[in-house]
Amino acid sequence: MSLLVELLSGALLLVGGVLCVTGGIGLVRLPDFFSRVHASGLTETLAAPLLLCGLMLRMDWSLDLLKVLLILAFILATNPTASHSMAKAALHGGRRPLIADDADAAGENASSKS
Amino acid sequence: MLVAIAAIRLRDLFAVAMLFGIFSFLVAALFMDLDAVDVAFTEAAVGAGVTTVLLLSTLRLTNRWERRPGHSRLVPLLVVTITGAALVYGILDAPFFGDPNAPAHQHVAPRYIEQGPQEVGMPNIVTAVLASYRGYDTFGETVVIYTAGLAVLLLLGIPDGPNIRPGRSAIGDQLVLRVVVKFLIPFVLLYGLYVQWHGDFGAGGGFQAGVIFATGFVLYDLVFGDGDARMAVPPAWLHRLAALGVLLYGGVGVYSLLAGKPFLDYTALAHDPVHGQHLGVLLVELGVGITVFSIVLAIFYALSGRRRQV
Amino acid sequence: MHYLSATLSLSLFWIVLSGHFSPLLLSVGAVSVALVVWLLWRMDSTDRQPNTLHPSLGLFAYLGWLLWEVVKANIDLAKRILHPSLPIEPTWTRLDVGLSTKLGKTLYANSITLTPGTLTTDVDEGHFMIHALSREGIESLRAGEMEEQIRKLGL
Amino acid sequence: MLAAAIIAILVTMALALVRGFRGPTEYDRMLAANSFGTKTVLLIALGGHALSWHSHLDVALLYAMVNFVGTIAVMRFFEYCCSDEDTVRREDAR
Repeated sequence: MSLLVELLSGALLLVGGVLCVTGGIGLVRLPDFFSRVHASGLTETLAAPLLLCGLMLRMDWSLDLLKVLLILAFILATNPTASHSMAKAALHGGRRPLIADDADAAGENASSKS
Repeated sequence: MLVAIAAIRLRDLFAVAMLFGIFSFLVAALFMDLDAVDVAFTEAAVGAGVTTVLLLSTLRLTNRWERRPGHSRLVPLLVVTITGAALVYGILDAPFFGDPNAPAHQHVAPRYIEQGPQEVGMPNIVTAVLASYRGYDTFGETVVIYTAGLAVLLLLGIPDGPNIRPGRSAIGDQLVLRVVVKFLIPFVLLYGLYVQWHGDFGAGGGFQAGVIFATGFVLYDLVFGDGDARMAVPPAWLHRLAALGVLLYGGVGVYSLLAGKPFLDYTALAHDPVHGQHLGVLLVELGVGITVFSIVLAIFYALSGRRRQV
Repeated sequence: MHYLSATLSLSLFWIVLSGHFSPLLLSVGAVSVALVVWLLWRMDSTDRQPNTLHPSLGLFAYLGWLLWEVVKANIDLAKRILHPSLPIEPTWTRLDVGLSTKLGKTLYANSITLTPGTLTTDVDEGHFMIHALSREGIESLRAGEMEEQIRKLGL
Repeated sequence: MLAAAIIAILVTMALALVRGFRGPTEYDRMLAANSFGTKTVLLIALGGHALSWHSHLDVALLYAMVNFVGTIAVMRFFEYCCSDEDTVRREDAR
């Protein structure tokens, strides 16, 4: 039983870690701000729960487990809000998303990047 | 590593206001690496929290000021960068930078010293570390009185002061933010109170609690606008609360004096010395918490009021 | 009613945080909760936007459903990011939304953002602006299953 | 596995830092900072468990709050103040 839990938590942590790094890579790789928000969301929506669940499986039974859940709930409640607000602020500040097959926007983005 | 971070920090001070957020987290991560002491983390966390929020509200000021020359003289951008950087540098050294940070820094340093006895005591008996609180008490006293002095200085030193500005500020379009923040604020506030009362069980205490509690209202102010925040918690309260906190602290001391014990000897508070210690610590922490909360929020109000005036 | 559920959830929050059940701490907790609720009342009376989200079974069911969606979307997005040629086609479109309450709209907007690959950039009267990394993402939103789920919650 | 996960978080933090320094817009930095903050929360939660500090979860929770407040503060600050001039000046400085 404990071996099973160990394995399960190991798997969760591993997958979570991989996803986390994937999100990080996305954060660097994706072309414009709006798509990067998605990458950041990736690390936060699935990686965080997986990692925290993996952690919970390793912990002894106590109220601390619920605290981990609280942290998770807090992350899940705040992150989309923050992402949304940032996207909105970016729009407000005059940024426009880069849209597929839109050469002008791409050119604009490239010039602002240099 | 520390040097590298310091270097980065310097560069960013001039370049990107934004990265301050990252720095506080980075510093915290560093604390995690360097110090294996949980209490120190809370200190770092709170330090990071206060400094971030206050720095940002300060930066609103500095940035305004930085922008003005950029607008009025349309000199080449490079020159603007240099003057802007110079301005920021000058402002950062000037009282405006020092003021809001002073309480934070002044606090963090002594508290580290206080932690010495605390850490010695904690591993032994977690619930009642009262004997080791003795050194803490005398130190805590000086810290609070110092804070009070600073507070008076600050409130008088900021001419604009936190005055009530009725009416709402015009940031009403962020529906999602409003709803979520409204939902979260009670929890932030309660968390602050939790930290307040559990100072002697784990990481935490009056200072952190005050800061977190103030953070809740800062959040409210940020999302709902200065007007609403000032209606919910009028600045006039803060003056009184700050005084009340110090009075509470002093009152405990005076009470023990009256009871024929040395100043701030908590054993005077109850028949059972251990119980008295406990009660004393709680009361004193409450005093610290109230004072810190009102001062942090007052500073924030003062800064945001000033920002709107400029 | 609103304050009752706030009090209950805050008390629960306190107990989870505290983990101590001595009379002193419990009474202090009660005082703290009361203080926070009072402050909440003050805020409500200034901004006149009380929250009315009550934890219910339906809400948890919805969250479970949402979690599954998030997992699926995550896997999709992770594949796209790790794929050498980065097969994304960002789109930015309007999505008509029939939900009328503030809370419903907030929940919907946040659910959309929470699902990787779609991002709510603006919330307006009758529509959202959605930025999506792939056409499938926006198509599935158009299908309206998520909105239907939220509507079932009575928002 | 815990160690692997912590390393993964650290790598992600580094990547977020890269994005934070590269910009190009302040919104990217904001996003990077937010992402970084979340990673810090995870790091404290996991690392704290690995090194068995007590009450690390409180700290992590506090960080989650501070992170959110910080992001909002930064956003408010940029939303109505400076967007383009600032970027231009910064690009110029580089």
